[in-house]
Amino acid sequence: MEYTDKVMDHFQNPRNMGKIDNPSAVGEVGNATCGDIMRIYLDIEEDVIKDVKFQTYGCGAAIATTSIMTELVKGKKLEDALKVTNANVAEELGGLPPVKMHCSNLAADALQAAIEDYKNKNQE
Amino acid sequence: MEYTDKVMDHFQNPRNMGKIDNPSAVGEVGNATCGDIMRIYLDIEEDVIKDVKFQTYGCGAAIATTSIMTELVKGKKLEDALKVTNANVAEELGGLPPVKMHCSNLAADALQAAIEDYKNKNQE
Amino acid sequence: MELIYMDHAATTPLDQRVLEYMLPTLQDVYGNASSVHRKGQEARKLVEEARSKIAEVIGATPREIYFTAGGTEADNLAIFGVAEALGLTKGRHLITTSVEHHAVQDSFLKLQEIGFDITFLPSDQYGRVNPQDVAEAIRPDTILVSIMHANNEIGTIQPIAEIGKITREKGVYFHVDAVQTVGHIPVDVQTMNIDLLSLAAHKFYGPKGIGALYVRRGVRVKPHIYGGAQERGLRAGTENVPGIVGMGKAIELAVAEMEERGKKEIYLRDKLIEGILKIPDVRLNGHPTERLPGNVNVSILYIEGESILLSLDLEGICASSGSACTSGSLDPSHVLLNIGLDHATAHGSLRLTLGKDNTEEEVDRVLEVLPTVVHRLRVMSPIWPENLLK
Amino acid sequence: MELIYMDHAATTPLDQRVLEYMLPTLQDVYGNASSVHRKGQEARKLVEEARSKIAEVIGATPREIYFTAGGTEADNLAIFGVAEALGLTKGRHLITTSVEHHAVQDSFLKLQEIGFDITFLPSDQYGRVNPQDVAEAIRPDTILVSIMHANNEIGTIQPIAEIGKITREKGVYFHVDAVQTVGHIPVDVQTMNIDLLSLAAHKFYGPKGIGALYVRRGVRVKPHIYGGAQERGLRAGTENVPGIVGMGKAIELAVAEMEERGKKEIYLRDKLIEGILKIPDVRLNGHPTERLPGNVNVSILYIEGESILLSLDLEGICASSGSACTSGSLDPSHVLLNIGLDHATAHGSLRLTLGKDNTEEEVDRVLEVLPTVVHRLRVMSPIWPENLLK
Ligand SMILES: Cc1ncc(COP(=O)(O)O)c(C=O)c1O
Ligand SMILES: Cc1ncc(COP(=O)(O)O)c(C=O)c1O
Repeated sequence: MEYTDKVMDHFQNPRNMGKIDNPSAVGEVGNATCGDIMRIYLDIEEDVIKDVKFQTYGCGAAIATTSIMTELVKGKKLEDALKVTNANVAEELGGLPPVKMHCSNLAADALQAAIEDYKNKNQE
Repeated sequence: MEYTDKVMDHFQNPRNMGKIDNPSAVGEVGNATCGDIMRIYLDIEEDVIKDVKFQTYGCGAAIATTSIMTELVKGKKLEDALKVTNANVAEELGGLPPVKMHCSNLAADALQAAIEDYKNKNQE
Repeated sequence: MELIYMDHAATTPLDQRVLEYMLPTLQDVYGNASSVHRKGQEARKLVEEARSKIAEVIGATPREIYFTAGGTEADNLAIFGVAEALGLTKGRHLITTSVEHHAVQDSFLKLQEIGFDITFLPSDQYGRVNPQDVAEAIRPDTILVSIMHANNEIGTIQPIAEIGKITREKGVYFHVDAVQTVGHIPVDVQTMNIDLLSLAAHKFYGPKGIGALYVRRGVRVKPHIYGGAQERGLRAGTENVPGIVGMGKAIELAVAEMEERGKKEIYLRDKLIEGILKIPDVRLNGHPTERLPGNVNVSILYIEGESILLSLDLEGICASSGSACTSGSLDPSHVLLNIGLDHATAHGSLRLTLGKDNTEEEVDRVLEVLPTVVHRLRVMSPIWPENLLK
Repeated sequence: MELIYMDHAATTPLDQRVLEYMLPTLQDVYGNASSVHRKGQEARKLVEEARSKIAEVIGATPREIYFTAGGTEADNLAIFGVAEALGLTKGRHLITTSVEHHAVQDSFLKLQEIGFDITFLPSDQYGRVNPQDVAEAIRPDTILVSIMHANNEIGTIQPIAEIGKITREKGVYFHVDAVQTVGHIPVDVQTMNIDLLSLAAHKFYGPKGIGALYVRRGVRVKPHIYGGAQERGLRAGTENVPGIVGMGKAIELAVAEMEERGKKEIYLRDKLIEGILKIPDVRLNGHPTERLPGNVNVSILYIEGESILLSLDLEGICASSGSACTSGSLDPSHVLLNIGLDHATAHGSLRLTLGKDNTEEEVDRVLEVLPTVVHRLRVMSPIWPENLLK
């Protein structure tokens, strides 16, 4: 795979990898059939992402995109986090091979799912 | 072309090439469309081929087979000449590429045509 | 860091003795092998020598060997060539398996698309086809049975001689994709009753971009590439003289050294398998004994193949996987799915294929590195049992 | 005796600078370019560099270049590929000329056999096609026009840019077999409005066994060889890395040195032609000015081509002929017949094709040897006027 150095860096040294005990919210997307599963744990205080962790099953791009996505949203307000992620995870990584572009979508979806989970819980 | 040394020798140094003035008989086969024309001149005395000459238009194999054929029949009785030629001109040359086997047939045909011509003339 | 190459099923390094043998054809012997003049004839001579060597090795005669641009083209020529030669007269039914290489499988899918009737025989859990199934599938309108000698992914060797007996008895052409076996294990078109056989040089330390199809004398095949009269009209195009000459040399060396290479590879293979299976939740894919000397294929649960490859690559270890992420399609290897693996297990496959120059030290190093890599990725994985959400 | 090679249209020697550039791919860079690991990726990088070089030279983008095993396969892919992509929808009529290379001609004959409607346009006495004829032949169901850039036998250059204007206006795909021109005279798919273009490396001092097809973005083509996902699904088979890499280097050198090589070749060509035409009963075949820099083709009456070649070969001169004896079929070159030569005149054709390393001394030597050879064969020939039976 023609991955950029940045992708390989995040693959080798994923940021925020792991889980949060008693998280504010959890989001998970994908399934093993399609080959990628991403799970995002969020620790949210006053609509700000205090902490974020991820676990990913998937290829190098899947792991790197989840990693960089957590970096991009950590410390952000929820509304800003949603904007960031929809935008340019791939760009931040210095590009992704065309066949891997779906990975950055998936990372965004995982974050959205987690925030969705948070909103659902808070409505209750 | 994968010609044997013998073929190349006869191509380079054709034996009995040329014409006989006032020949006993002449035979010619082939045409320019098919790419080979062989002409045989015979000088015959008492049914023996005293001299033979040829002219050939055609590929290396055509020239070599006519040349060796003249060598094989020179000095032979007509009936023996007919036998020789039908047999193994190609063999004498150490073989011919498969696509060139028709050349040896043609050389035989040319001799036959010449002998035919002789017989026709002598019947008159 | 020393590089450890264990992807010989993908391609092998060019043997330096082969390169040396090819060099004149990359320099002074540059003629077109179809030219009348001496530059053409000196090339022709080397081409025919190579043809003879290849023929000898597989039990054929030189006139039965046709050069192609590789294994894929040889497979295409065999399958489309027979379909076209017999499709309008003898019949339109062809038989193959569900575990063939894409070069065979996709050719059959194409034939199916244009109206041929294709039977894809199932295999057992090891990837082996039952000769009895072949016998039962043959119909009066069957024109070809195509079954690979050994599988490129899982290494399983098919009972070719048994199948050849059946096809010969029933009078049906038998094509064998032997791309993974020629030069590695014995192949004999006579004793195995093979009618068409595909070869690719770069799988036995020969050059890339050259292959061959054996076509038994009298077997009817139409060309797949049209043009000049090369290869006696069956495959047009200026001869790849260096490729052909290199292929001849490579097959000669491979056969001369086959026994020795095979013994070493089997020893290393078995050591590798044994070591890898000590990692928890790992399964061996392919047949335990009827497998290529150099082939190791395992599924490592809870993690995905490409991420394993990247991790190994960072440690200098070159391997491959049947994961969708490396298959060029959206699905994981059809071979792994067709021997009964679910998608996740197929995605987690790892193939290590040994070659003549691998060493025991390299095997030891892989056995040292792999468990760490696997553990690291599992810790990251949301489907690893320890990470499952309660 | 020094060898004089004047058969560059058949194939060219591999430029030693190209060989040097290829060598790493024949040694350490042995990976399969489709492999994920570093050995694969280092090969992939070189493959993509070569693709870019080729694209740049013809005015294309890298994604429009697909590697094949040679010019013949590129031609087959273009013709069968378009026929299959559009044959069931847009139409089944295709247009070509009567002077194409066999790789094109035989592909069209095959299409004709399976029910496509092919127009073979005539040429003038020089082998040139009239663009007006192309315009008139195009119908609503026409899906492809295929016309070679320059003829491999007689060297005549077709008015490609004019034809490209017509096909573009009429919305019909335009395929150009540029095997004889790329690297020799300028080729630009943009200004010439070309949709598909065939190339072969061994005609411009690159390696044998590798070629390419340019396919304009958006042009619909189906694969001709099925299998793996290489070349973005259009051409399956393990990439011939050394071939591809050598092709890239060769095209780079050829284009950099094109002007210089061309000037020299034209000078030598014209000297050769002038000298040969001094022999009685010799005619020039092909266009007097619109011809390839290195091409000389004459018919020498009353004698046959193969015997001329053998005689020249004995003098160390390598040449070729359109005689049946060298054409691989029973008939002489269809090109020579289709420009109006009778069989005998076609049989007596001699082609001398110059390359970048030919010298004036070599030309002088050919001009010294040839008259003697011709005379010797004429004296032997029963159809030479002086030998006619009274
Ligand atoms: C079993 C099998 N068949 C066919 C092929 C195709 O060969 P190639 O890629 O050389 O065209 C391969 C290798 O890729 C193979 O392993
Ligand atoms: C005009 C033309 N087209 C196609 C080809 C075929 O190329 P190859 O023989 O490399 O397949 C050639 C050369 O042989 C050619 O001169």
